[in-house]
Amino acid sequence: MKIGVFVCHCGSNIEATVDTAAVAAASREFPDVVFATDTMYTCSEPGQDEIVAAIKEHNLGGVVVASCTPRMHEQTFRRTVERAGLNRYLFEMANIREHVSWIGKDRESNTNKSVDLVRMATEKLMRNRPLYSKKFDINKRVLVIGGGVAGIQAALDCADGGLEVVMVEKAPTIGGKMAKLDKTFPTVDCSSCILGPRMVDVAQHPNITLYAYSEIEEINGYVGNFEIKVKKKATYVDWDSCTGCGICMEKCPSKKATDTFNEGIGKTTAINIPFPQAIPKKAKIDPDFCTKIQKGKCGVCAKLCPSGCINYEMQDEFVTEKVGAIVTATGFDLFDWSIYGEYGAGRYPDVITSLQYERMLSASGPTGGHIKRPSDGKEPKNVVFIQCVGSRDKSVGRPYCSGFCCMYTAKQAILTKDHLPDSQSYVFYMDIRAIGKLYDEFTRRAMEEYDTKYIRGRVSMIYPQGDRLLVRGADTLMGAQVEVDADLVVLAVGAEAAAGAGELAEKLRISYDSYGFYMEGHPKLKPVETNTAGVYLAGACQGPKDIPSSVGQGSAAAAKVLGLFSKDQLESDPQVSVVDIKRCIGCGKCIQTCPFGAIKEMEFRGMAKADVIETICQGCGICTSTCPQGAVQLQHFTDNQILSEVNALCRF
Amino acid sequence: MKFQEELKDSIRKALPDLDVVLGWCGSFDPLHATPHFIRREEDIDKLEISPLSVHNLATYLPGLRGKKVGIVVKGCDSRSVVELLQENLINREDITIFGFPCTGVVDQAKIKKALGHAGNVRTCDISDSAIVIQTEDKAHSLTLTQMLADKCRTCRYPDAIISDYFVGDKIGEPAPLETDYAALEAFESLSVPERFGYWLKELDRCIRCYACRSACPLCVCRDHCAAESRDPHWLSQENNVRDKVMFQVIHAYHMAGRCTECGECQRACPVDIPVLMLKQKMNREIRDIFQYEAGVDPEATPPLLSFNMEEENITEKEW
Amino acid sequence: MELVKYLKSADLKSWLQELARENRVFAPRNEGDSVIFAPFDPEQEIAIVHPATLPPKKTVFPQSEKLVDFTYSKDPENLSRIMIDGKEVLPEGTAVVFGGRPCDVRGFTMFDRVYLAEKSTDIYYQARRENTTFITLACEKPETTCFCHWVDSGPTDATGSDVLATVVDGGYVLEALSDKGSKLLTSTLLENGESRKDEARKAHEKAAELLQDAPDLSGAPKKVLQVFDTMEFWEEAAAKCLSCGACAYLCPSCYCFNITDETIGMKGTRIRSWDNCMSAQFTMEASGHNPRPTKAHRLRNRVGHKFSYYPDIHDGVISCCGCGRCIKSCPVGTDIREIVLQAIEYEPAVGEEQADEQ
Amino acid sequence: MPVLKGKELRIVGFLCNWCSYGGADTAGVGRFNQPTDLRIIRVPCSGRIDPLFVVKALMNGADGVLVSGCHPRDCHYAEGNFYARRRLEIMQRFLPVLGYEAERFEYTWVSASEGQRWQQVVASFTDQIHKLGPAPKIIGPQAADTLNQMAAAL
Repeated sequence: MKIGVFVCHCGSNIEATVDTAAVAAASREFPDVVFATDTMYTCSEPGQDEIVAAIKEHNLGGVVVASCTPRMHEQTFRRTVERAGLNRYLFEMANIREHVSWIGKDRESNTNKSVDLVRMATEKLMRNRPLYSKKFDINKRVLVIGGGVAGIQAALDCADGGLEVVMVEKAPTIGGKMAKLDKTFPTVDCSSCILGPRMVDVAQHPNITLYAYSEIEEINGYVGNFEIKVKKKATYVDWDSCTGCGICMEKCPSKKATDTFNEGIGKTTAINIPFPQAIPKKAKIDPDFCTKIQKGKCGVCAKLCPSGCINYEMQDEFVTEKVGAIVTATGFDLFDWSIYGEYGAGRYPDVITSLQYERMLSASGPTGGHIKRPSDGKEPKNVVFIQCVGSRDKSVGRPYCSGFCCMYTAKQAILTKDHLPDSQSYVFYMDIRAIGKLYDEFTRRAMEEYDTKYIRGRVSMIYPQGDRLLVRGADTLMGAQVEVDADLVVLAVGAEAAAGAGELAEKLRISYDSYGFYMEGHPKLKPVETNTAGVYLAGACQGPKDIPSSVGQGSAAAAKVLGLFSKDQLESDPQVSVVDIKRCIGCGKCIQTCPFGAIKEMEFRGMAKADVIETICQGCGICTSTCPQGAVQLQHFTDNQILSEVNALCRF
Repeated sequence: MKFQEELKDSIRKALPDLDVVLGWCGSFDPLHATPHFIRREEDIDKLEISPLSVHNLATYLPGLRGKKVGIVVKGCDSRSVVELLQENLINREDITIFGFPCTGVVDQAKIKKALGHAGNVRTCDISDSAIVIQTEDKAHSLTLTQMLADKCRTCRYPDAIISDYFVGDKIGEPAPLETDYAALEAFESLSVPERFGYWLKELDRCIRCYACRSACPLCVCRDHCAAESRDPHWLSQENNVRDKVMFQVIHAYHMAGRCTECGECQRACPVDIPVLMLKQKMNREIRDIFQYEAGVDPEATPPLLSFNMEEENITEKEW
Repeated sequence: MELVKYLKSADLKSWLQELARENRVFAPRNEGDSVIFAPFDPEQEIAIVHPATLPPKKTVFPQSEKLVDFTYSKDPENLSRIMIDGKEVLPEGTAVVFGGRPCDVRGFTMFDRVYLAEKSTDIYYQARRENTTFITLACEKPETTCFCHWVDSGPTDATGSDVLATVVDGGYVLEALSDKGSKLLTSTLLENGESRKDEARKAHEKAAELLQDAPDLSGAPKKVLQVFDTMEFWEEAAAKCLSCGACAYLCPSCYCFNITDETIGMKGTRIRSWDNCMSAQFTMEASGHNPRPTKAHRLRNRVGHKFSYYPDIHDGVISCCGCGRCIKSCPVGTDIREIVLQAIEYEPAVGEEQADEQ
Repeated sequence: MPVLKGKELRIVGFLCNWCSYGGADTAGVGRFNQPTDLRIIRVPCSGRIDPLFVVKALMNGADGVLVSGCHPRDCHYAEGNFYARRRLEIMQRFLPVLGYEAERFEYTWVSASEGQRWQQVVASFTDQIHKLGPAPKIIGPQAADTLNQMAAAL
């Protein structure tokens, strides 16, 4: 194989700490290398053209690019060599940026290490073989997990694009966090007025199948052909016949159920419809509070239900759906602020979360839109907002900024003044993060038009004084301690990964960061893709996001799915395992360990042999390291390829 | 042996339905036995069971797949049969197993050492407690228990674990003469360079005949062993101690969780390299981590072909 | 030429040490429970009481040897132009092998017919063979596995040896059998051995007396060939064979090899290493087809080669020296004598013969 | 020129593509300084890593080998690291019998987001290997060459 080596300067990113010309010179000494050069930006158009030209001029059979991580540009360069007529797998990368130039400044060591990495890459490349994709049929249905605003957007965009959509929502209604909001920033328009019609669209769209109060039990298969097992949790109400009339809810004698939709402000009935605009508008029983289910007595709802849909014996049900792509829009949860002793750790009823406050502001909320102190129902005069509760705080493991709290706090301060013109709002903040169209103007309005007092500093203590709360904090701009008598304290609680995000990620085979937010394919270039083909991300499951960003990502994910499904067939990744039937002894150890069931036993001249189903094989290589005689080899990562890399590094 | 005639009767009964029955018979001198392939009625008479019946005949089973095979097994041999069944390398319905209560087999290396030389054995009489060997000039009386193979001195499975015919009275669980892995533990107490040097020195004389592998009942790759392959190319063909050590590591690792410590690898070695110790090391670690013993349960899955989400006995490094 | 010397047992090591000044000296020593030929080390005991576990085959025919060292280099003006510089690695220096047995050394005479043939001489073998002197130890008594006298040899047969050493009371009688041998017997440690010659002669006679009658193998070449196509015969003979290579590697007369190149970067070596016909890879073709697919085919070749094909083209000489190592060290006690005798006695079934005629 | 004499030792890393290789990238993006001894071989999954690669590297002259994959339960291929964990653990425990300190080989889990953890792993593993010093090396085809040198070193 005639090999060409291109050592990239990456501007000064690499060249500053690696002598790329020396690396190129050293690689000229390697076996099979017939051309080596250093280039300024290999990934740029002239850089790529240089590769194409070199392939033609030197009749190259393979190319090594020493530059950034292959996770960045492997695809780019594979297309480049393909443009010059080479098979895309006759290409290797040596990562001399992320793994060399960016992690050390010693030019001698870096140059030496780079030479090693290039040697390794050429030795592997010498053993690379052209690989060819196979085409396979795809199922053009899409699963959207999560029915918040991001999921709704993705589902509607896909459905409008002609795809069949299956939406699975954990809660009894779609709408997510946005449905709980009263108004949205910076326009202060009504949240449910924007979202409501979209929710209705989901319910009415002929292409969308909605499973509310359901969870993902199991995911099998691969891009184009996933098989999803959905658990429909028992609602004790037959939703096919429930009309959502609400009589059951009116008459239910058990009124102590937790009102999840209202964030625990007030209680609800054991049988309930979360809120009037719920989609689907169906009742469900909270079995923990239902006297019939708990004690066998009552049965009022069953007696009164006009359509006879109450079933106290209902069990969880499982359905299987086949789809070709998955959009994950599982959103976020609020940080559990009770860890903060200085804010009372939940002991003071008049310290509430921003989302509880939001429900209080909402006309359809438990207080009918009146701001009342939970302790005594009185209207507050002084309202203190504390920002960064569970955000930007290393001590509680949440060093990141949740992004949207500054904005909603400003909005809530404005709304407070609207609701209670005599009130005075105070905001304790660390910094104001108002990056976004009209955002900074909005916070300024809160301060200037609505006279909200912004105090830059942290609150060190809240304690009760009479029927009020004394909020003590620092004003770091004044360099003084401040104390505010508060009637109500609203904590701008930060966002964290949704409960159960990790378990779902395991089922999806996608990765997540240390906080539980899902990892995108590339932080800049693949914001909605994951590293698992056919699985996309939308909304706050990837990281805290405000509504416009979530909606944007929902649309982006939908665009990705529509793009994926624009072809009738997909090309399989040819980096799959292949069995050498001459060597295979049919012991079946590979079959036993394959996580995907991609290896089957077949008969060849009366002997059992392993056989890899190419479209199912995902290319993990567990079979290859399991087979003692090396009869099954993962293409592009064969034993000999890896051994050649080992030998390139360790030569006695 | 007391039950030898009973065994012959059982074989005589079963033979019409079998292509071959594997047993042992006398060999080139009275001190040795050799595997005996009983195909015809008249072959049965040559069958001899004694402490010289050292060979693990299970080694032949995968190669006889498709045939109806009878096999006489010691307790340890039966564990290899179990392991082969477990790995689906032989079919239970094709195998007829003849078990007997085994009181141990000799280690020819120990006898050779005791005699000084074993090239001229004229007669060999084995009683319950002694082996009396007549060479051309001298009669040697050796204590049987001292001549037993190490595996017999620690044996916990003298009776076949599975059998279709069992002749004689089962021994049950005997009190081992020695504790497991004593020699291994002694070796492990040596210094790092001593251990490193030991294998270089011992394996230097390896002639790469691969008898260790060929005699192993679980080395089922046979003609496709990675040792002699260029793809994958793990080893060179050079007479190189590095490759010799590497091969033993390959063998030991491929046996991990499968090896029943029958000792055939070491017994087969024509230059007496103590290669079993490497497998014992693997096995002891497997036992410690997974509480697993190979070849006792045909339904079990070897530990390296399975996993638990939480591994109780694996503590990962903290950085 | 008729040079006879006497060496006191106590002087053996000193003598070998003298020889080691100008030669590489190999002598058998204990390694673990085995006796192997290794470079003589005065610190270690010489193990010559019994025949060695391994014959001294590797002293002339190493387990592996470098044939060629090669280096690739590139034309700096045109990296596509590759030059290869190969250098034969010819063995240098002289060697003395002490303590081989007659059968061990006679084995090399079977190599000679192949590797020193006029039309194609193996220069690597030749270089070692010509520069190696064998001081062979006459056998005093046969072991149960010994059968040198079946194959036209005997316990004191000095064919191929340069000096024959015979154990006598207090020392060794050393008889030079070649010029190379005579040249070794110049040390002042050696006494004139004429007076002890008779003792040696008697020891030789005694060893011969201990031999049992040998069967007549003169018909073996024909008979073994006759059963070539009787696979049933070979399947039974090979039933217990494990198809390892111990027999061939321990055999003083097995001379097959494999050649492989091992390259790292721009440097490589061409290696010749022992190979054996019991290995499946031995005849494996690149297509994956193997003309000797089973151990029966392979064992047939091993026995056939020694007792039929080789004698057929080499004046009737059986290429087995009767040392019996293949029997003694076989993990399953395969006995080549038994197979040859069975082949000689083999009577095809009546039906079979008729079928052949048809 | 695989290592810089006196400055570096030979450390080979096998990293799964999805988590740890990404983690090493993240460390690079974050400019988290690391020692330069380590050379990384990229494989799709820790389950692809035959523990014999580890031994091969050591016997070919590596002074240390580091394997890193996705955290348990986070494997891109669902189960690869579970198999890897068992197999690598066994090999780590086996190494001492061959005469290699168990600490010459470590396996660990680093996710694609854990750039800092990767830096920590590389720094402390490199330090661990430097404390152990160079691993024993086999010199020449015959054992005598190595054994003589080992004896001379004592």
